[in-house]
Formats: sequence, C-alpha cells, structure tokens
Amino acid sequence: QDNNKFKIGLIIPMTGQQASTGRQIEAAARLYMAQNGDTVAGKKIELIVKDDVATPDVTKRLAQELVVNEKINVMAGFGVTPAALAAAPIATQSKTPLVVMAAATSSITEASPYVVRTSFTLPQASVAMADWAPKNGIKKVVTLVSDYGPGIDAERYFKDRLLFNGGQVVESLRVPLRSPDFAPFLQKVRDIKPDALFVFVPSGAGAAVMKQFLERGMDKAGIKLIGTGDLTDDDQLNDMGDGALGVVTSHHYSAFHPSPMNKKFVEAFEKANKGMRPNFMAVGGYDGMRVIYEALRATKGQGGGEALLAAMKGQIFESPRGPMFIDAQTRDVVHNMYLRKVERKNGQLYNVEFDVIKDMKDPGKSK
Amino acid sequence: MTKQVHDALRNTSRWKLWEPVFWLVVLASPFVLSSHALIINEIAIVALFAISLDLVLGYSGIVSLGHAAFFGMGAYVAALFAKLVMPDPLVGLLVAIVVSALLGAICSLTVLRGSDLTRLMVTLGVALILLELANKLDWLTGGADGLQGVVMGPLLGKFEFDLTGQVAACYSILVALVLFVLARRLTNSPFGATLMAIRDNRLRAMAIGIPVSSRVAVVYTIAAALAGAAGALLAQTTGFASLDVFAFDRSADIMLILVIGGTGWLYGGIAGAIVFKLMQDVISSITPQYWTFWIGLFLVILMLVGREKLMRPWTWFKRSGA
Amino acid sequence: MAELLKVEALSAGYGEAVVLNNISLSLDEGKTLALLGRNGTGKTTLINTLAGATRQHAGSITLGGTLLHKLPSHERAGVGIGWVPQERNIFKSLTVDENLTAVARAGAWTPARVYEMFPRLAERKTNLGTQLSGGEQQMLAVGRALVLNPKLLLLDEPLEGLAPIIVEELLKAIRRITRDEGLSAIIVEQHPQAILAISDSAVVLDRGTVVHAGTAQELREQPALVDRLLGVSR
Amino acid sequence: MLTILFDGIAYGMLLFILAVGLAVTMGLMNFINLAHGAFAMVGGYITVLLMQRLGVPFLVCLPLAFLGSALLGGVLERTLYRPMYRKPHLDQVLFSIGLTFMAVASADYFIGSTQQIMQLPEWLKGRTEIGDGAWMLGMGHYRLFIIAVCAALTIALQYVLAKTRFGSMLRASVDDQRVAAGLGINVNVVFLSTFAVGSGLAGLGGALGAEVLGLDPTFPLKFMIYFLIVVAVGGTSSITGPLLAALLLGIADVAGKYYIPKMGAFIVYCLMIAILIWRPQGLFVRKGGK
Amino acid sequence: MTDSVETVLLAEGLVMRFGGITATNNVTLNLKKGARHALIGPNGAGKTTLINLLTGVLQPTEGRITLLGQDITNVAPNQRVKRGMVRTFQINQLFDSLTPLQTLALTVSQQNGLGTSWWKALGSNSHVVERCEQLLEQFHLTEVMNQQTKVLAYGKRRLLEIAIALACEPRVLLLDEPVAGVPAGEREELLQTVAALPADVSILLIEHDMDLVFSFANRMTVLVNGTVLTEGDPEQIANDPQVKAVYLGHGEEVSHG
Ligand SMILES: Nc1ncnc2c1ncn2[C@@H]1O[C@H](COP(=O)(O)OP(=O)(O)OP(=O)(O)O)[C@@H](O)[C@H]1O
Ligand SMILES: Nc1ncnc2c1ncn2[C@@H]1O[C@H](COP(=O)(O)OP(=O)(O)OP(=O)(O)O)[C@@H](O)[C@H]1O
Ligand SMILES: [Mg+2]
Ligand SMILES: [Mg+2]
Repeated sequence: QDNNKFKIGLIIPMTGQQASTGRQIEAAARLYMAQNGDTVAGKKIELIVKDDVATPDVTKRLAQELVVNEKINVMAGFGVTPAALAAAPIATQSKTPLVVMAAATSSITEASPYVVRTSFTLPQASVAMADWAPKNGIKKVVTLVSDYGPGIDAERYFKDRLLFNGGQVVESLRVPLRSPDFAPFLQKVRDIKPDALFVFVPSGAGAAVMKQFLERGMDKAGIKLIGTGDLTDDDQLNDMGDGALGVVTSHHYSAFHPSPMNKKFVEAFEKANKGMRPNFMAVGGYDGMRVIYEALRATKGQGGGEALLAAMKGQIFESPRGPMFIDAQTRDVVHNMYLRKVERKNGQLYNVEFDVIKDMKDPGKSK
Repeated sequence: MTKQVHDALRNTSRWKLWEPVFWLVVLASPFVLSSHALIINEIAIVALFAISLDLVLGYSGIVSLGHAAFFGMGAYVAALFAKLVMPDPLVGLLVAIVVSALLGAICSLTVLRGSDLTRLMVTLGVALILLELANKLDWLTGGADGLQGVVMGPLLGKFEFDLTGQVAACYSILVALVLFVLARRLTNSPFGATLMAIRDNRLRAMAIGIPVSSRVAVVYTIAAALAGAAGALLAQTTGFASLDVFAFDRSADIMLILVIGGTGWLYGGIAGAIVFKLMQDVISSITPQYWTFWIGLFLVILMLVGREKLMRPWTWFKRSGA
Repeated sequence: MAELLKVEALSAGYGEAVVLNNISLSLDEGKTLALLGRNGTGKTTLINTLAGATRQHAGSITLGGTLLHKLPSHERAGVGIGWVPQERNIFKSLTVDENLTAVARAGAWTPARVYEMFPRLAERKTNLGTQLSGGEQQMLAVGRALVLNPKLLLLDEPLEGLAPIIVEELLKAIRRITRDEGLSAIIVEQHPQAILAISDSAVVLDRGTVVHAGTAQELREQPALVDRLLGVSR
Repeated sequence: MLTILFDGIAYGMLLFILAVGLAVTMGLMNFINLAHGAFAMVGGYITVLLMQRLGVPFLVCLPLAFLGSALLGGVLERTLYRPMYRKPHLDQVLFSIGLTFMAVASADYFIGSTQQIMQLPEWLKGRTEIGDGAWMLGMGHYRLFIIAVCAALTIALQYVLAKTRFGSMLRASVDDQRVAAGLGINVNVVFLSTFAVGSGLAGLGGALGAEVLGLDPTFPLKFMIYFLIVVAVGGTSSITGPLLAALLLGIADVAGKYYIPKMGAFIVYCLMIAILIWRPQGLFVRKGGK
Repeated sequence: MTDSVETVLLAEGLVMRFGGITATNNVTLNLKKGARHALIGPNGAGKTTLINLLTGVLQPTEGRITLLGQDITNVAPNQRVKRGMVRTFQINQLFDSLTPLQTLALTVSQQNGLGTSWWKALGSNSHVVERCEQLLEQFHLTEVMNQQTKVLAYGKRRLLEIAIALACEPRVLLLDEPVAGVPAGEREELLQTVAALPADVSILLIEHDMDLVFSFANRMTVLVNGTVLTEGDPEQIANDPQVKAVYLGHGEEVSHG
C-alpha cells in the first residue's frame, strides 16, 4: 500500500533455546541500519521482527502472514534449518527473496530459487578443518556431533574429507540434542584414544563439552580438541576460562579478525549492546542487511522480488569477516575459512586466526 | 413429572441458541477477516486438538502430557501420504485419523493404571520416543530437517490451498466442526456419562458395572483420532511436517490452552485456543523478546483469581464467601 | 465447681449463610454436656466453631478465662480443646502411631495410654490411617483428641459405626475420664438415651438456636419430651 | 567400566539434588510446583553472579544459593502460593508454569540470554585415577564432591522427615488442613517452612548443577522433564525413592550412552515407561500400598 | 430356612492377608435366595473386607466365590455387577460433579446395556427416564435431582448411595452400614425401602445398630477376627454368650429404644 516503504520481515527465534541467535541477529541488523541510515533509493526501510521460537510451522505462518498482510519485500533471519526450509515454499510462491542469516545446513539454498545465504555452511567449516588436521599430525579422529541436520552435515563432510586427506575417523558419535551430560560419550572417546576429537554442537553446549573434556583429563591423555567455530562461540568464549586456550577451530568469522572494518564493527556492536560481543550469527545478520540494502540500491527501489534477487546474486564486498561474495549460481555464500586458536589478547579470550583457506564455496554444492 | 425428568436430562444435550450463531460467525471469519485467515486456521487446528485432549482429560480424568504423540502421528502420516501415495487432502485426512486411532488404541494400554503423575510421565515418554523415532528414521521423515517436498492437491479437486490461507482456514474449520459435533454427541450420551462417572469415582463406576478399562481405552482411541486429525490438518495446510509436532512444548501448550478455557466443556478448548493464540500473536508482535513474561503473568492471575471470577468483572470488588 | 466453658450470643455459618443464631451455653469443669438435635440443625457447626474450623460471625467463647474466639484454630488446642470431627478425618498418609504422635502434647494422656484403652489400635500401630476399618478409625479419632490432653473434649457422633460392646466401653471411659480427671466433654449423638445416661446437662438445638437447655436427668426421665424436642414421631 | 559406573552415580546424584526439592513440595505437600526449575535457576544465578562479579568463593556461594532461593520461596509462598494449595492440580500446574514463564523472561531481561559459565575453584577441577584397564576408576573431583553433598543431604532429609515429628505434622497438614489446624498444628508455619526448604534445595541443586548442565534462562523448562521423571519413577512418598530412582536412571543413562550410543535418547524414556507400567505408583512406595 | 432353598452366593475358605495382617481367615458364607442375612462383628473383624472380596475390589489370597452356580473368583468387578451382585459402600462413593438425576440415569442406562450407546443422548430412552423418576421419588431425591452431588446434605448423599445400588437391579445386594449417619428416626424407613425389595432378592446387611439388625434379619453370621464365630437365626445369636462377650456386651444397647 505504502509505496515509499521497503519492508523486511525478520523471522528469528527470540525466546526459547535458540534465543541468543535471534538476539545477535537483531542487534546486528539494527546496527547496520543505524550506521547506514534507513532510507535507500528513496524508500524508507522498515524492519518487522517476529519471534518464531524456532518452530517451523510458526515460521511458515509468520512468513505467510508477512507476505500477505504486510506485503514485505524481503524476508530474512531463520535461526534453524527446518524453519528456513518451511519458509522456502512461501518465498517461491510469492517471489520474495529469502535471506538466510543463521541456518547452516547445506541444502537450504536448494529449497527455493529465492533463497540467498549470508551466514555460512557447515560443510565449509568442517571441510576446512579436515584439510588442516592431517597436515598437523592429526590422523585418527573421533567425531562427536549433535544428532540433527547440521550435526550430521558436519560429521559427513568432515569424515569424507579427512579420509580423502589420508586421515581416518575411527568412531562417529551422535549425542541427543538435549543431552545435559556428555560424560559417557567423552569416556568412550577417551577409551578409544584418538589423536583428536572433532566436535560440532550448537553454540551453548560447546562450553559444557569443553569443560567436561578437560575434567576428564583428556588433554593430558594427549587428545586434541578441534571443531567448527560453534565450539568456541565468541559470545561465550570469555566465560569458558583458560581451559579453552589452545583449542583449534575452523570458521568464517572471529571477533578478533584483524581488519579495520571488523574493529569498527565490533566496537560499534559492543557499544550498542552493553558490551555483548558479536559472534558469527551477528555477522550473518549484518551482512544480510548489507546484501538487501545494496540490492535495493541497485534496483533503484523499483524492482520486485525477481529484480531484488538478481541484484543480490553476485554481490562482492568486504564484510567484517573478510572478503565474501554471493555465488550467482548457488546463491550461497563464498568466503574465507580461517583456522583459529584460542588465545588471550588484551586480557580477553579470542579466536586468533592463524591460517586461511581462501574463497571457499560450499562443498555441499559441488556434488 | 416424567417430562420434567426427561427435560432435565436432555437439557445439557440440547443445542443452545448461541451455539449455531457462534459456529456461523466462525465459518464466516475467514472471509470477513481475510487477512487473518492464517491465524484462524491455526486456531481451528489447535481448538480441535484441545477438544481431543478434553475428551481424555476433562471428561475421563486421564491426564496426558504427551498428547502431541497423536497430533504428530497424524501430521506425519498425512504429509507422507500426500508425498508418497496421493495428494488428495480428504483421503489423507482419513488415513491419518485411522493410523492415529490405531496408535491411540495401543497406547491406551499404558494409561489404564497408576496415578496422575504416572500417566503424565508415561504419556510424555511415549511422545518423546516417537520424536526420537521420527528423528532416527530420517530416510522416511527427513529427520531433524523436517519432511519437505509435500505437495497438497486441491481440496475436492477444486480449491487450491492459497497463500492467504482462506481455503485452509475453511477446510480446518469445517473438519473441526464435524468432529466437534461428533464429540458433542458422544459426551452427551450414556457413554459420555459413564466416562464422567469414571473420572469422578473409579471405584464406584466399577461397582455399578462399568467396564472401566475398556471405556478408557475406547475414549483414548477416539481422542487420539481427533488429535491425529488436528495434526493432519496442520501438515496439510502448511505442506510439511517437522519433528516439533511431537515436542513436549506442544503437549504442554495444549494442556495450558485447555485449562485456560476450562476442562470438561467442549467449548473450553475452543475458548482457550482463541484466547491463547490471539494473546500470543498480539503480545509477541509487540515484544518479541519478552512476550512469555506477559503470558506467564496472565496464567498466574487467571489461576489466582479464578476463571469464573475473571470473566465477571462486576464481582471483583464484592467480598467473597468463605 | 468452676465454670470451664462459656458461650455467649454465638452466631456462625458458612459464607453468607448463617447456620447458628445467638447460642449461649456454659459448662463446668468435669461435667458432660449432651448436644442433641435433628439432622442439619447445626450441631456439627457448633462443635466446629468451638474448634475454630468454622467462621464465627458474632458472640464470644471463653474457655477457663481465655477468650477462645480470638485465637486461630491451631492455638486452641494449646488452651485445651480436643476435637473429634464428625467425619473422623484420620490423616490418611500417616500410620496410626504417627496420627497420635503428630499432634500429641505433654500430659497424662500418652499414645501408650490410648493403646491401653483401645487394644485394637495397638495391633494396628504401623498401618496407614486409610487401612483401618471404619470403627478403628473412630477409635483413633477419639484417641487423637485425648493425646492433646485437653480440658474440653468435643465429640461429634463418636459412637457412629462402633460395635455395641465398644460403645458401652467408650461411654464408660468417658464417664470415668470426666469424673476422675476433671475433663469436660460435649457429646453429639443420634441416640439420645445412650449419652443422656452419662451426661450431666443437655442442650437441644433446632434450626440453629437452643430450644431446650437443662439437666440430663430431666430428659432421661421424660422420653416423651425428648421425642418431641427431636421431632421423632412414633 | 568402573568409571562409567562412577559417572552414572554422579549424574544420578545430580539429578537427585535437582529433583529432591520437587519431591518435597510435590510428594509431601501435594502441590505440583512446575516452577521448581525456576528456583533452581535462581540458585544457579546467585552462585554464578556472586562468583563472577564479586569473586565470592564457591563454597560460600552454595549456602547463599540455598538461603536466597529459600527466602524467595518463602516470600512467594506467603504471597502467591498459599491460595493455590486448595485448587485442583491442573490449576496448580498452570499457575506454576505461568510463574516459570515469568521467571524465564525476567532472567532473560536482567541477565541476558547467553549461557553462564562457572569457574570452579582449582581443588574441584582435577581428577583422580585408580587401577588399570577395564577396572580403571577415574573420578572427577567435582563429581566426587556432588556425591558427597548429596549423600549428606539425603541422610539429613530422611532423618527430618521420618524420624522427627515435623514430618508427621507436615503430612497431617497436607492430608487435611482444617482438621490438622483444629488439632493444634500450625499449618501455615509448617507449609511455609517446608516450601522454603524445598525451594532452597532447588536453589542448591541449581548451584551445584550449573557447572555440569549449563545455565541460561531456559533452564527451568529445559530440565523440567528430568525432574519429573525422577519424582515419578521414585514415587512421591519418601526421599529414598527419588534417590534410588535418580541413581538408577543416571547409571542406566550413562551406561546406555556409553555402550550403545545409537540408542542414546531412547534409553531413559523406555526405562521410565517400563518401570511405570510395571509399578504404576513408582518404584518405591511407602509400605502398605496406596 | 431349609437347605432345599437355592444358594445364590457361596464363599468358600476366603483368606485375605494384608502383609502380616490376616483380615479374613478361611471365611465360608452361604447366602440363600431371598435371604435377609446380617453380618455382624466387632470393629475390624473383616466385614468390609469380606464385601470387598465378594465384589472383586480385592482379590482373595485363597478361596473360591460362586455366584448363581458359577465360579466368579477371577471375574472382574463390573462383570459381577452384570451378573446381579451389587453393593453399597460404608463411606459414600458418589460421582461428585454429576447430579443425582444424571447419576441414576447413567446407572440405569448402563444396567440396560446402553452404556456403550454414544449417538443418542442420555435420557432419550423412555424406560430409563421412568425408572429414574421412580427411584428419585422412592428415595426423596426429587427436589434435589438437579443439584451437584457434592453440595448435597449428608443424609441425601447417603440416600443416593443406596439408590444407586438399587438402580442396578440387584439379585444379590450387599449393604455396608447403610444407615450410618442417618438420624435415628429415618433409619427404619430407609431399611424398609430395602426390605421391600422383591422376595427373591438376597440381601447381606452389615450394621452395628442392633435394633435394626434384629428387626431386619432372618439369618445372622458373626465374624470375629476374620473368622466366622457362629451362624444362626436372630434368636440364637441374641442369646449366644460368646457373641455377647465379644460383640453385644451386656445388652443395654440391644434393648434401649
Ligand atoms: N460446608 C458447608 N457449607 C454450607 N452449608 C453447610 C456446610 N456444612 C453444613 N452446612 C449447612 O449447615 C446446616 C447445619 O449443618 P450441621 O452439619 O451443623 O448439622 P448437624 O446438626 O451436625 O447435622 P447431622 O446430624 O447431619 O450431623 C445444614 O443445613 C447444612 O446444610
Ligand atoms: N489395605 C489394608 N491394609 C492393611 N490392613 C487392612 C487393610 N484394609 C483393612 N485392613 C485391616 O483389616 C481388618 C478388617 O477390616 P474391615 O474394614 O474389614 O473391618 P470391618 O469388619 O468392616 O470393621 P468396622 O465394623 O469397623 O467397619 C482391620 O483390622 C483393618 O485394619
Ligand atoms: Mg453433624
Ligand atoms: Mg466396615
């Protein structure tokens, strides 16, 4: 109705188990708007935030309502894979671009031609680790992942790549998503005595795994702890204490990424949010907003969903994470994968990058 | 005199004037409030689910914290049926009802004995086991990513499920209405009366010759069928099914909804569904982060003050009896 | 003899409904009062009001100089009220022994003495309250009031459901306790003759008011008057 | 082998500490208090915040967590819970869920939604290993500590409830408030103190459990199922019942996950259903049946 | 009463143990067709337990129960009702949230095999309505028929308790202290209603009010400590010194009026 508005429906989990994902994304999106103004190509940008509690049928209804009633131009957010998958058909049906800012299962971009992703994919992170590990004396690995989509993705891609690189996954453990105690699984790992334990658990549970890993004296038994960046989530890293020192992970973003742009981003983010440190969810939200803004700018505020989508594809830009671009074919993010080690810098714990695999595409798409 | 007795007995089962009016309003709502058809659809589904729970909880006194087991079963069966066999919604609905009823019949064995707490936990356990099963059978159910790729055919071969959700809402309301009428007859029949007898006093119910276990099993099966229908409606109108149809939260929410509206009264579930869903929708769009606080506050006040009293504001300032 | 209980202009009821109206009565130490009346005339309500379990609307109750009506229910036991509720209300998740010890107060009556009086209970010491027979529950209810070591026993239909021989013994026991130990008692009963035999005075209630008050002696001698007061037609 | 047994016991004890307060309010007071987890969360936050922000030693935090949540429990009992005692169980469920929702949202508002992580003192961090091979026993010090606290607690509680008059008075008040008061039991005080102790125990459980289970605002909802399982399987009429149930479940869960990791999530639920169908009143009921 | 009269209910060698307590010990009871049989005995003698065994609320540790010639020891409680054995409870067991009318209507419906009918409304069957009306009148419950049972006065609740049993059209009726709590004046009337049941209905009565027992029964069994002390007609029992010693006492109670 209102021709001068450009509406973005941000559907994220704001309550429940995944709440912190939603918080980071919302904060980042608002930060982007504060930094870049809320008028682009003559249109006033309006952000409509909806809480879907990470429940897919709610996500779908909210998406549908936003499309039908609010006539949104873009939908964005999506904390978990099923939620993104549930909303995908709505995007197709209504020809609305859907920007995934968090969910990381590889297949999401294939669910609809209108999906664009600015977060990352788990295969990217796990393959990066599987490339690095054998070169650094880690041949025999046990994987431990949460028993759900992203976890299984991580397990599969890590295993295949490691095998390809001459390593070996001797045992694959899947823990229930809500397991409060990792003791039995870790004990099993200890009894197997691999070179390293590769972990993927949703951020939050990572701290528990790390703690119990140390408590069990596994580091002293010569087992290394490696994983994707969720394990040493920037948001919580500081609270994990010195036990986290030296843990090696692979990910696309670290709050310590040494670029002027990132410094500025982290500073502004912490200032706007009572000292909360941005994590990879935040950067996904921030870049997502960037992609939307630029698409709007490129279409001069005139085009519909198709035009916006076309303008999103192929965007190349510098993100706080480093250089990234949206692959025009897969609509998925292509960016650097960093290998990082937890270190103490300026009195705080950070993931310090020490190696990089440049411009990695989603390995899930090459098959 | 005989007439008095007769009338007194039939009084509860007679349709009151407001009932058809209510249903007409409900049926008209997707058209009048067309921009809210989606939430209307969801309310209709939840109301049907609540009615199902009311049959076991309100009328038969069997507490269940795992009613999502049947809801989820209905949802997955309907979605899989559409995906693998044929996309017709009505046939899918029937199949889902039958399968959920079967599951209900089997599960009824677990609720025959024990205290409220035991039943609470056993039903909860069954739902969680189904959840895990659906997760593990990912080749069939799509596991944690949810079951994708469900394409629903048009209703009666004519009405496509559209983006605005009007067709979906009408479909759900009509199904809910039909099942409501069945439930209403059931609860007003001698069969229904024996259920209430079992709820009030099992010992005595047995002592007047009511086969308690078989009655409970039957009503549990019927309720499972209704819950399955609700689940099927959800799957069909959204076009997918995901693990959380079995989740604990869903079972707990439906219990909240039913108790908010009042148990042992079929309209209670409907009222609860309307109040709870609307409140959730409105408050969570105002404060997406903290809406649970206000819902919680509402529940606390509702329970402290009492449902009857809250609905009659003019009694608030009168001194209450002992 | 010193006056123990004095009730003046008492009225009480449930919520808005007034059940007792302007009741006055008094009882001396060591005496027994028979409280008679038809079903639903308010006998139980009067007993419960004395015990503090029913809301009192007006009037005063004095027990041995203490203003009883000012005290909350749970403090009345300390001042000397021992209550046997009409429906027995045995604590069902406690054993027989715990039913007694949970409420016992120091004094002449100990659980051991109750077991002496009702040997049946001694045999069932470790049973739960609900596992007792009807009559056993009645015995326990009486014993539970005694271990409070009260000055005034309130017995609401204590004979209901007891075997004739126990009834006989219990009545004797009450007589003995009041006479030898200076306890007073108010007894409600459906069988007037049974308790008039052991009572000193009697009060008849009808629709919440006192319609007759006098000695037990005079009612014992005039069965016809009792029948008339209680509205029994034969 | 032995290590798994040890871990199972420790995990069971932890479940027990978290659930025992609920066993007290639910089993003894017959009040379905689903807000139990919220009190546990309060205890957890008291500990974490005191340690993080004020540097209070862990051992001092534990009693403070107990007292803090007991105080909160006492205040809420006086103001909100008391009128709910006489209401039907379903109303209690709704009421306490409502409280839980409020607690979750408030914690989120005041403290934030991220997981709080606790740093244990050094002496609780290590691990002692005895023996070799299949019979090796590795004991985490913190787990050892949990077992010790829990054992002491059980003995104390069992003593209070079974051997003292207070236990009988409490159960009498629950059975029939009106008559209990009429027989000289100060029902309000009995309930108030029991509820406060129950909440305090929850708080203590939260303080001890935060380390292993993690602590965020969804804590009360996340672990509600576990509390309920322990209490349901153990029966609500004693303290030893939930204890044994918690141990059984803890050991079964840990051993199950170790030996058949694929069945991970099923084991506890299947075990619970099997037990409850076999013994509908819970595994350990008070002598004499219903 | 001669042996030629048909036995309807036969309990043989019933034993019931609760842990260490033997509540009934080798009890044998023979209830004849049309009997007005009283079961008396001291408190805790096992009378209620015996009824619970007969009706299937409890399963006997040992022994056999035969109803109308068929072994029912392992038959479910509701099946026993179907075969004609009905009881009342010492402590009221009512459907608190239903009205007396609904209670009776559902009982009568169940009795007439309509318990599983789920399409027709309760009370659409005219026979049920008539029978309800009859029972309401007989038990003075007409005025309160539409009130919730839980708010009724105790006396009315007691009447309803017995009315329910009669609504089951018993052939064998077991009454456990049916007049407890009913005022002296109304007891006789109540018992007369029961006594006026058809002559071929057999009744077993438990009661401590000896006036009533002796005016009602034509046969009596005395139970003591779980075992049958003696059985006989009222005359014999009243004069049995053993019964006097353990149960009746010195007779003051028997004679007062
Ligand atoms: N809880 C209650 N709420 C409302 N009214 C009540 C309540 N209890 C009793 N009444 C009413 O108060 C009146 C007196 O009852 P009460 O129980 O005192 O009589 P009673 O003389 O003890 O009778 P009975 O001989 O049956 O024991 C009755 O009319 C009864 O209906
Ligand atoms: N569930 C049980 N567990 C243990 N003992 C029980 C149980 N039920 C009954 N008893 C005991 O069995 C005995 C017989 O009880 P019953 O109720 O049959 O007595 P009764 O003859 O009906 O007595 P009354 O005349 O007092 O009602 C009693 O001593 C009682 O304590
Ligand atoms: Mg009375
Ligand atoms: Mg008895």
